[in-house]
Amino acid sequence: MATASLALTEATDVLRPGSEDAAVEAFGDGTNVLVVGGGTIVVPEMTFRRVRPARALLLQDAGLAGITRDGSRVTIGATTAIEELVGVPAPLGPCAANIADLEIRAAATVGGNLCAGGGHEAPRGDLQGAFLALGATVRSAGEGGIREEPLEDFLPRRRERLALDVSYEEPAAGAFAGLDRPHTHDYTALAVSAARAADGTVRLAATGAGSHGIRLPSAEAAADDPEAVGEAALQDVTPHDDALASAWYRTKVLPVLVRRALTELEEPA
Amino acid sequence: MKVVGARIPRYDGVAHVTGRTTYVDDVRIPGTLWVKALRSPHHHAGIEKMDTRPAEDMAGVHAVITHADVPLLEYGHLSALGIPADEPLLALDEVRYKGQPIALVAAKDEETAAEAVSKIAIEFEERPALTDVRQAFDTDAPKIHREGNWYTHFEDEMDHRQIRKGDIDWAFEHADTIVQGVYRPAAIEHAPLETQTCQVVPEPSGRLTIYSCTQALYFSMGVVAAHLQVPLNKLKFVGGTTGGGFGGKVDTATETMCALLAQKSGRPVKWRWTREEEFLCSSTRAPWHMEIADAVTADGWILGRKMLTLHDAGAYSRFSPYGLTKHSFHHTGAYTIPNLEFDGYVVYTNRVPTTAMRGFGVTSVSFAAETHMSRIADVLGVDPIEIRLKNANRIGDTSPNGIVYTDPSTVSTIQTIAEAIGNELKAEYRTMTNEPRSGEWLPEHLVAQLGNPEEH
Amino acid sequence: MNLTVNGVTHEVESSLLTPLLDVLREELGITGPKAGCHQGGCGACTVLVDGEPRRSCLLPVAYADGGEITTVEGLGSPEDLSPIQEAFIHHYAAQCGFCTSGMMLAGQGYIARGGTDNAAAIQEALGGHVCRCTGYAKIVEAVAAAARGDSFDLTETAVGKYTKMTTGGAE
Amino acid sequence: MAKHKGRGIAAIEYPTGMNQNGDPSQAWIKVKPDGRIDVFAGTADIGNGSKTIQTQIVAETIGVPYDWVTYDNSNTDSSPMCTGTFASRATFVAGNAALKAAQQVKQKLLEIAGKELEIDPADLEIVDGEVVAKGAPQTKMSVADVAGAATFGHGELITGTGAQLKPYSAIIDSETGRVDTPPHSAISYATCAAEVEVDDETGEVRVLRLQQCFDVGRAINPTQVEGQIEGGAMMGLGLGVLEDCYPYYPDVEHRGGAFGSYLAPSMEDMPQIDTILIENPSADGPYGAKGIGEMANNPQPPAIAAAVHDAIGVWITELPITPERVLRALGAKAAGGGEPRREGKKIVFDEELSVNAVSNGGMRFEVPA
Repeated sequence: MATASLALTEATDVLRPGSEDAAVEAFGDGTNVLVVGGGTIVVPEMTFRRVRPARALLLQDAGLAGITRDGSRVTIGATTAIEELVGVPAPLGPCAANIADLEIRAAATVGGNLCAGGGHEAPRGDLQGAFLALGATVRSAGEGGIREEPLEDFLPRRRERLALDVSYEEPAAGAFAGLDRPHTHDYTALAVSAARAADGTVRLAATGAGSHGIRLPSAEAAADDPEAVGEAALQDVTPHDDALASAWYRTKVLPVLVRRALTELEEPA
Repeated sequence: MKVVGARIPRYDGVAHVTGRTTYVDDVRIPGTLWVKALRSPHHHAGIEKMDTRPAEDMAGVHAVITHADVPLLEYGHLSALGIPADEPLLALDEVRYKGQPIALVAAKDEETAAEAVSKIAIEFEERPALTDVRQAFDTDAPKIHREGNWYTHFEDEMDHRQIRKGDIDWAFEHADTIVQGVYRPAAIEHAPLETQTCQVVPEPSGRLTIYSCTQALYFSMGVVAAHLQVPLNKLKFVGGTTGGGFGGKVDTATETMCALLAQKSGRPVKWRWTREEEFLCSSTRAPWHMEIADAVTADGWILGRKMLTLHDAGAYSRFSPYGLTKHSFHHTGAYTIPNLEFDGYVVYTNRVPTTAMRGFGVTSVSFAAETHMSRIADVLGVDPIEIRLKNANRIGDTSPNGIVYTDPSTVSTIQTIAEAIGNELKAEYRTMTNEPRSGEWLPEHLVAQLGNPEEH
Repeated sequence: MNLTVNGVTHEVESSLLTPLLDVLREELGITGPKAGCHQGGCGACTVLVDGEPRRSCLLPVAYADGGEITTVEGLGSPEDLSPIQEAFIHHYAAQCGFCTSGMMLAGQGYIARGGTDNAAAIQEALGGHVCRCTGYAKIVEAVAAAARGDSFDLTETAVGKYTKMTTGGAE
Repeated sequence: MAKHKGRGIAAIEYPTGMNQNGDPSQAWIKVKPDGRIDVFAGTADIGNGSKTIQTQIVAETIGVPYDWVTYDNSNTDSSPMCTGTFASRATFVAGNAALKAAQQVKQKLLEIAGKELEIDPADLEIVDGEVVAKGAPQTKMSVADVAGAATFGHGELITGTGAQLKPYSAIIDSETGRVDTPPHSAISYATCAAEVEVDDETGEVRVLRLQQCFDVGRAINPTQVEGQIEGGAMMGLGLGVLEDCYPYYPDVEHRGGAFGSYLAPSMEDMPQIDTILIENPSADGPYGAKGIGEMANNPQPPAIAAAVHDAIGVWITELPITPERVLRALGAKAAGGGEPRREGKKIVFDEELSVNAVSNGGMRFEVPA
């Protein structure tokens, strides 16, 4: 017996590149290509016919998984499972652990999370905040070929690019503060990541305070002033209403999470 | 006795843990068509034009139904009790909530059915929506039903349910304090793990076999028979095994429409709601608006209660008049309050119709009455457990509608919890029983309400 | 593509992007995994893929090609129940039964990873699975009992961990 | 950051069976030639366990082992009418129908056995599948043999039918709401104590413990009753602090269409749940049982609301008690507001929520001074 998804996907040209080069070539300029990392976001989109791709690119065999270290530089391949990050130091590890549950983290990929579009009912892309705090760069393919750029520059164009890997310098310290509600369900209403680089630079970023992860430069500038830093963060965001929380609530709580993240950064639990 | 009282495992336990239990979605019938619905995208709108031919003309589409295909378009959940129906099975010329079904397609697979739905040509004229029950009575409020924004068919064609007991004016005159508050519990989705699912097979005999996840086989069979205008022996409901219900599967949400599609197409049909349909289009527990003013004495007796309830029924009445009546019967909670003035309205809004859910009609008032009781204890500075024991219903006390309590346990359940949480009760509260009131527990104001437990 | 489901290898004709859940239920007729949401939100469709619990509604079948799948049908039969199935009966961990298959497979995966009877760890491991009937308490007790290796009396159910009766009870 | 703990209690009552009654349930039973018992009823099992409960009632009533009884509720051709599984009626109303059918079967078994043993049926009883002469236990005959004798000797089919109905008789006086007969089958009672922890910076409320006492009348299956009560407790927790179809009620936008955006309680929300059962039998329920399935989710929300007040000193009377509502209430309190208006002997809470504050005069709630 046929089901919706059977009928739909029969009409889709499915590509299964066996290497990074093949994936880059198959992606081309990204026109009409649906990228399937772990599938946890796009499979339901296809099931419910919100996405009707002409071509789909399955990345599982493209050799993009794995975490490598070169001195203090960490590089994480795009199809590395989010679950692989759970044990790494803050902010990345605790941020990863806060995403969905074990079964979804084991299937979902880092690249999929970085490229996630804004959810229509709740935020997506939890890792974006943690990687922004780490000052990460993303290597991606698409129009104009392969390039590496800061995550901040990549995020507005993430829907048009094929992420290959993400890299960052291991921080001297890191922290993560997220809302604890709802427990274990798919989405985080609001979270703040913080990291102090080896040179002492403090970076702060939020998830759930905009259509994608957002750096908090005003808060970073006030990082030494615990009284002011929380409120300063509000200058950097445009909170919104969704099914999980109102803009009002996000505005009230973002300063709290910023302070908590900074406190943890100074005095690791 | 050996079997009653024993911890016997579930009758269907082995089937459950081996995956052998057959839910409706697990029934396999070759040649089954899939069903998809055209639902209203608007909270409130008139239907100006509709043309289903583009869907009917699609390859793989076997049947399309609209209101015109339903022998009896309106049959209410409470029609069997003589309560007027107000909800068409499929929208006629107006949609009153987002998600309301307008037309259905049965096609060779789900994808084709979904595409056919998108090809139905339809034009709406959007109308202002009413969403706040508190504004429903205003002259400038959007009108949801021709007869108005609230249900008007209680006994003697009363437009609300009311309770009058004792002498409410006496209670408020003699009160030391009047405590007033507003309570608003939310709409809740039943969210059973099994979404609404139905399969219907047209049999060679002309009967229809209806595989249903209903919580109420015969109730749902009655609803389908009424819409189809057929005797019960034309239908066979197969079910009895439901993947969670909590009240939501008392609504006969899929069976009639699938029966009509099976009849029209001559093929087995299947409709499995998506989780999103279940969340956004299925009925919910009602949101309620309750205002309470209690006349109380300084030492914690509740002399009287005045209460207004606005039951947010959503777009259609379904079981709401029943739920409001049940609510009114229990609006004093586990306590005896001798003087009462209750007014309750079933109010329509442009949201999905609400229906029965676990604790129907009473969950709301349990929250209101108990939170109010905690507040009264707080403002009076009396112990929240003692005030409850003092006012607890006892054998021989009477309910809001005059029924004598014969076997209450309010006193014993409160005492049990007091002990469990380590709250040491004063002797007079520790020795209190469920037995009829006497002595200090029978003050003058409670004498008149007493009934005789032997009567019932 | 081929899938080995509960020890039996099947050629699969569904297209590569079809969710594993739909291949199991619709193509292979294996109905133990339930379509509770098709959104990854409930866990009723969880199966073991090469021993690891996965939401089958989220997994393109291409990603399971050549893999070993265990569904509830593969845990044990009515005549030969596995310990976790016995635990779910003895601890009354199934009511309507719709979430049960996913819960047991997540529990089985947890135990296979070396999980203990620690309640918090079980709540974390099974935390994404929704049950609307039981309130979860007896599910946690059942997984803990299976993790401990308890043996189970299937003629009666266990007294709840935090339950007491003040009067009456079994005579 | 400060976390505050609090405790609150609530006591409730709840009726068994449809309000105003008029909700029949029926069952019929046949006996196989070897004495095994087949029960047919139209009662859906929605997880509540009615298949088990009715099977227990039948086995107990006839006097045969539980595993002699099969139960079939699978279709409306073979099963008689049942109004349905709702209104906490399956154990009480449908259970009574099964009980009555079983009593008929027992009586017929005793009559056949009486003929076979040449003893007055009134002097016989059925124990563990054997018909035994009262006071002379050595005189006995297995139910299997009785059924065989009925089938092959007497040419009889042993059956029983049972129907439970309180007629739809509660006429409601439209002025006073008075009714002339009890509009329910029984009433049950419960008390719940909730312990919560509130984060006063994020507004998050965590329920730590629920201690609950339910009068169940009679626990026909104590484990299943606990299951109902524990499941109800989590649903009540959802009502109290998590679930809302309309997060911006009365606005209808931003509804959650998935388990990630509609907050059904998850396993990690589970508090410690202590259950204490009281058996205060109902006069006419099967073996004294009362229906408690629905009320299981009623006492937690008010107990949680009282516990939140105990923790942080604010009353939140809109459910669920979301972090936003907590912060708004704390903010109002910090700004010197949030206190009730006092006027003479009146103490008026929540005026901003009242119909008086929102309606254009179409509806008012007037309270005597």
